[in-house]
Amino acid sequence: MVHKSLEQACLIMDRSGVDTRKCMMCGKCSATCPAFDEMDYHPHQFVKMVTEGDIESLLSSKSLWKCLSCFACVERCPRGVEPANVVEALRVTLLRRQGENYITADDIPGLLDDKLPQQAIVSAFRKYKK
Amino acid sequence: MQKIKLENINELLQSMAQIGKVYAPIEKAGQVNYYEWNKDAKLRLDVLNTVKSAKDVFFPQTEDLASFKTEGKEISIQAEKPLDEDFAVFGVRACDVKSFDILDKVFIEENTDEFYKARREHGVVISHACNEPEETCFCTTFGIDASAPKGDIETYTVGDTLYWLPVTDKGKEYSAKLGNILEEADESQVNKQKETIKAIMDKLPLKDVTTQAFGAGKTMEYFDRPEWKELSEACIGCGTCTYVCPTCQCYDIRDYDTGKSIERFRCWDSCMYSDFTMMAHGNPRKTQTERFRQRFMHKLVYFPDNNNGEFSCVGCGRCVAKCPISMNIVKVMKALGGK
Amino acid sequence: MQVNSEFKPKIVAFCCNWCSYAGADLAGSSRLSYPADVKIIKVPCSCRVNPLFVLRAFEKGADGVIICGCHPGDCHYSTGNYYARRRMTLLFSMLDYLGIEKGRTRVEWVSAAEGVKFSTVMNNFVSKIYQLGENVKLGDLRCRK
Amino acid sequence: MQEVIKKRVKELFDNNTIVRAIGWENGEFFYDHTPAVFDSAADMDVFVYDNFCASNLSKYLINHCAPEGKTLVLLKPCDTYSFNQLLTEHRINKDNIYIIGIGCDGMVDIDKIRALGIKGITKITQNGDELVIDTMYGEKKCKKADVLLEKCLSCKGKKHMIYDELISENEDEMPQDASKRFDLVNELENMTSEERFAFWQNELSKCIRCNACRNICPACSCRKCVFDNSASGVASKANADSFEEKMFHIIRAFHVAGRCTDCGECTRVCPQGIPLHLLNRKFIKDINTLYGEYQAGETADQRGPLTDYTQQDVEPTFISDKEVK
Amino acid sequence: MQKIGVFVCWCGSNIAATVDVAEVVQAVKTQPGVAFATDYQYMCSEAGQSIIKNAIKEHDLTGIVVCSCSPRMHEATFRKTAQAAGLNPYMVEIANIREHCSWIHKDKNEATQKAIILANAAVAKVNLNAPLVQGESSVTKRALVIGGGIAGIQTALDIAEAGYEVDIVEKEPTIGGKMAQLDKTFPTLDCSACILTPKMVDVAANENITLYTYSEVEQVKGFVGNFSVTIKKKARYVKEDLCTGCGECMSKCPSKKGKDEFNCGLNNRTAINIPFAQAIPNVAYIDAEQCIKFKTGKCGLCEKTCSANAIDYNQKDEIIEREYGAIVMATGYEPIKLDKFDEYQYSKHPDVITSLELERIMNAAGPTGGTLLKMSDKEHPHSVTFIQCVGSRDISGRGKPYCSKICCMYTAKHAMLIRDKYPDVEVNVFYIDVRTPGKNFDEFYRRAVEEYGVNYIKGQVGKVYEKDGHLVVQAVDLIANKQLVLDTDMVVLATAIEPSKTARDLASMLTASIDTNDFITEAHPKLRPVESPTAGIFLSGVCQGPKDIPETVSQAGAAAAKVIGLLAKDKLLTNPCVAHSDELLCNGCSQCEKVCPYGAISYIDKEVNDHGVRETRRVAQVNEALCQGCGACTVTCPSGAMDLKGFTNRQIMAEVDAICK
Repeated sequence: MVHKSLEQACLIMDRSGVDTRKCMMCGKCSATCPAFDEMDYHPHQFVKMVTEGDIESLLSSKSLWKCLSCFACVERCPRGVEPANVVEALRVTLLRRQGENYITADDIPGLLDDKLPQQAIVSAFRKYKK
Repeated sequence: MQKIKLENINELLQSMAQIGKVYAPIEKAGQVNYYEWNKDAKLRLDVLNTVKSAKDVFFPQTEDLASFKTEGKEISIQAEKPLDEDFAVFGVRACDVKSFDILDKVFIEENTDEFYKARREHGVVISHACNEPEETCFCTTFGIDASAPKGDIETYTVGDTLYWLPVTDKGKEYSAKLGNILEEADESQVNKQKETIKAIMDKLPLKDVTTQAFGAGKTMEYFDRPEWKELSEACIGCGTCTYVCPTCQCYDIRDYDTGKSIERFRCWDSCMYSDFTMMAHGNPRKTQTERFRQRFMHKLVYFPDNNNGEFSCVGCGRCVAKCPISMNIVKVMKALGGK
Repeated sequence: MQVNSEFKPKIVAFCCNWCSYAGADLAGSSRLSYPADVKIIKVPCSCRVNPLFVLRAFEKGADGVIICGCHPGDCHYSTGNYYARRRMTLLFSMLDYLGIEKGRTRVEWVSAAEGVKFSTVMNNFVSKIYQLGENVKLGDLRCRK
Repeated sequence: MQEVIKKRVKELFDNNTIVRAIGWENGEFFYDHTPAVFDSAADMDVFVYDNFCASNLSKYLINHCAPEGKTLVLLKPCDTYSFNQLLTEHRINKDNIYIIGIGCDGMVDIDKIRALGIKGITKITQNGDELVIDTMYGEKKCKKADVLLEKCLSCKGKKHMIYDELISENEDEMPQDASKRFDLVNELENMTSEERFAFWQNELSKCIRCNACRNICPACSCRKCVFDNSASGVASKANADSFEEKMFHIIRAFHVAGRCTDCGECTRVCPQGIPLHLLNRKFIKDINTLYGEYQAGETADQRGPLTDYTQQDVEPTFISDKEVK
Repeated sequence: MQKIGVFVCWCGSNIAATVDVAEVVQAVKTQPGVAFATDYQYMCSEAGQSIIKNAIKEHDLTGIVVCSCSPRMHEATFRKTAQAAGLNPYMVEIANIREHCSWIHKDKNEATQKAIILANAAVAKVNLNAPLVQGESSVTKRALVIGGGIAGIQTALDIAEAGYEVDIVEKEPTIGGKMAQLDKTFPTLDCSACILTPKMVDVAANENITLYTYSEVEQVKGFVGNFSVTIKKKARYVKEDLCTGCGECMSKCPSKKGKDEFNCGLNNRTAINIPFAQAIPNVAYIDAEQCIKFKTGKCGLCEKTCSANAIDYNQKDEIIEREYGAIVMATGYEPIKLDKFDEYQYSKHPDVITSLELERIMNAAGPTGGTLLKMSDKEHPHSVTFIQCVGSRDISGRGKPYCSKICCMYTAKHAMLIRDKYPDVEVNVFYIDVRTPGKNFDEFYRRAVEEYGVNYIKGQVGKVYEKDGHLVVQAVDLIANKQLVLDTDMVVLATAIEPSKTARDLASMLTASIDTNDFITEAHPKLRPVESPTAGIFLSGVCQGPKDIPETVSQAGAAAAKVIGLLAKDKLLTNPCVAHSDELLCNGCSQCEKVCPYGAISYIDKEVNDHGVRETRRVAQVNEALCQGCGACTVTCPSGAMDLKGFTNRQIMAEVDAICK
């Protein structure tokens, strides 16, 4: 397997405090995950992708924001890998990048719907715009 | 009598160093001992007691005696030669000056130690009066006058001036070689200083310590005294008292294998050590109490026995200050000699 | 660093009987050369090497001391090299603390099968000692006379 | 405090709990107390406990724990670590010893007071954290914290690790900032190798091999030291060459590594003022960082770091290959 | 002063081409102590050896140095040569001037100078050598096997077959161990009882074997060849010699609430009990905690029923002391506790079971009579889900970091057996990896998939929960990258195994070392896998590491062979290069004891005479039969009291000095 960016992988491992190389691909995280069906990449894939340095795909994935942070995967992982912490590190990585945010101003009109309070949209925009 | 401003003392020492090596109280890593003076050395004439006494100059802690060169199975012996050059020891306090007399009795009077004798002959003793005796001082007990030290040359510090008085022929000869770095002076300042010092000495806490109870012929009186046990109970058997003592004179002879030769040297030893005078059956003094008793009996009874009543202590107070457990000859004398 | 061309270092190598001494034998039978400055002393196990021996070597004029044992986990006596590892780590750290050049001491794990490693280790160590030059900080001057 | 202790020890003599007691007795001056063995309640009259009782009494028990009656010992908090270490090494028998843990708020270094320029001292009394010093030239004052013994500057705290009963007012006082303990070691480590060599050469060359450091040390409890044993092949009595004091002090530090409780007695008693504790403390620091925090004597029966290992210990090359400063 | 002879070998041209042997001879002749030196083409040849022998006699040599090849080649040869000439074999030192000199250097002068230094170092060492004599110790011709499972049984049978007496200590009332609880064995599917019971009967019948069941080892003293073991035989309250195993008592016993351990607690048993029909010894025991007689003083029905008069309520624990020459650890394993795996509902739902429980359910003598039934309602299940690696390969702290090794195969076996007997039952196996290294193992697993239609799904189960009265398994199929939610009737957990709880205490009694997982450490992981580093202690079965039955049996045989090899000796010769403590220098501080890997150091209070001072001191003593001579203790000893014969401090320092000259 060609490593796309070892440097990036190390950054995420550092930031999350998780050594993804400990993963033995048992899939227990994905088996446990309540948001599995919502995700394009699944928890065990996150971990594998971090190891391989495929961080960019993860950063642009929907899954990143679908994780509920319920920590079931952290609780049950037999290898102490803590996928939810990886997710959190990825989120932080994204947040720290200016101009590469998940929401851009242009996205907002499309996201608007009647049920969503406008305040939430505004605050989300503020938060993710920086 | 001559004098020199203390601020010019380095010039004096420079001239002295041209005559021969000069040993003086010099500070190194926070402690003052006698080292050979050079222009970078930190002279500490103000410090009363050096850690090791001035005996280190005449009877150094280690001294090479002979060398056995080995060439295969062949051995050739090369004896060290006694010192053959003049030197001076500067800043010696009255007590340490007195200690040289005591060491002379051991190393010169009966059997002569050529190494020691050569050093004594080549060494000029330049003494220095004590302006500020400390509470640990008890030289008066042994009839020593800290205000007027003996020596080949006596020196005094008064204010910013060092006064210089050659006494012996050796001292006068030495002074003559110095040229005119010293200027002439009268003795009035020095005499005044002597009186001040005497007044301080009268106030010292240990001034009343007396040797009356001790001396020659008292072995049986003190040998079996029960106090030895109590006094020695806390003794840890280190050699601090011995090694800082100006009058202790025991040494050991040892060999060192360099691979190419055997170097025979002597070094100070301490009767407080468990391996002192070790024999096939062990140390003849098996307990620390016996070793402790040996040291003080030697200073207070055995030495006077063999040396016309002279004690082997000069009251410098080094052991009083340095003993790790604060046991010392003063406490011993008071405990045994009646209070 | 000035390299003295006359300088012939004295290097003592303590090798455990079971792995490293055999590794040195293998280096020999494979004709893998290393400088003759290295002299090997056989000990049963790296844990037999007393810090005193290391200091003694320096005292008597050695310029480098290297200790070789079985790889951790492979000790013939199961745990000897673990103790040696701690002892030597602390000793080396202390020597460094006293201002002694670090490169003069070393521990390497060489198995009986690692003839090549033995020779490489010794070549590297000796060249390091050549760089450092004569040991003046830890020797007894009488032995240098 | 002194009187409370005296009264209690006398009681213990009177009710035959103990047959002897080890404490301190008055010296010639107000600061030169000597460790003493008291054999009866009456002996205790000369007992003293104040700012000048720095001696660690635990080592005396090696010769005083024979089974004929219990020996009482007065131990300051730091002394109890040494006691435990001696217990661990079977050098003393707790069954024959009765420990009174006594409180301590630091011991005073008379030389430090003198270094402040205060001369002719006749008496020192403590008033809160201040010392009132009577001298031949009038009353002087100083902060006690400024004149503490070196060993008290890195106090491990006022808690006793072992005791039968306590006479202490500050048992709960926490240790001082432990990070400062290694300041001097760090400072040395941050020097260049040449500077370090010069520092130690300068310090160790003062050594007169009086063995005070060794003989006072509770960890140096060998019946016969290798350096005294002519059969060992390494015996030496004097520093005949600059190498010998290094050999002696390195090996001594190594022999007590993992066993030294950092009681600081070595530095306190050195007549040449060599900071010997910096050698021991270097080992302690290395042990703490490389093998996990370890305090010798915290409890008896600990397994020392040098008689232990883990499979993942750092390699000695970690030291040899460290960047040279 | 020694009179040393130095013999420089040319080794043909191997040495002589690079080293000027004549110069070496000349150089060493000048060394103090060297009385004779010569060179010869092949010192190891018979002619060379006679040169050595003659020189020893002619020059009254007290020690010799042979400058030749590595001591690993010919040290033994030259020691024998010296011995033949009347010299103590340990007065021989080898200077390795071939492997460490001539073969690696090209410059003749350089190599010659190095050879001289190596020879000088050897001379310096021999100067300090002392004659050493190999110690002897006797061997008690009896072995002890701790544990009566298949490992212990096989080891004991093999030792007994060789004609040596052997005792088995088993903590349960019967031997048989875990294998007795199994239904079938992989990969042959033969009935476990059918192959085990004949062996158990053999044990009972073998005259050389003494069985101590319901017994535990209390204390072990001594060393290889001479162990003294205290065994506690717990009171059974049934006289073993009288009980016929008829089982009448069990049918009358009114206390029926004890959990049947043999059936993993799936059903109850009586207070007086024989664990299973083929138990050896086939003797009942009374569980005093369940027995009404013990609890209330009333009842006594069993005593009345027993026609053999075997019941004895007053029986006491019995302490037995015996001597052994060798001890075999065969303490086996237990499945781990599953209290930390709540997500699988093991402790909450009766239909979530362990694989060992399934073995009992499938077994004809088990709680369901061999019919696959749900334990909750005793109904037939239609779907069974197996979960692999429950607690194995787990570094989270909930389980064990290692692979339990046997689970993949027994799960394949279970899946196959269920599909075979009940083709209507759907079987799903959730696995991480399927590990089948072993003869016919992978074929076996593939048959489960290909012939028996077992569904193997790569992926773990996240959780098991109950919904509407049935079990639901939420899992992932990693190949399909899908989360699965399946209804199932039974869940079987392939539970990790761990060493028996008794192993740790026993290991410390035996001074056998133990790893972080409580497996007993072998003396060498590759070359001495059935020996403990402590001489005379051997390892059999899972106590050393997870293994299946064939592996266990082969290791049991290997351990037996090692024991037989030991017991066959009349005397044990001990390595004379052992540690020795100078009692006058010893502080009794116990540091050396802590680093000794062999438990060879002990302490005694001894009266010593230290140059006239007589006192009792605590001093270290080295058991020379146990000491292997590593020297760890010598460096730990600050006073230098502990030294190593043959490699003394002085000898090593003499070598150092000679090299640094």
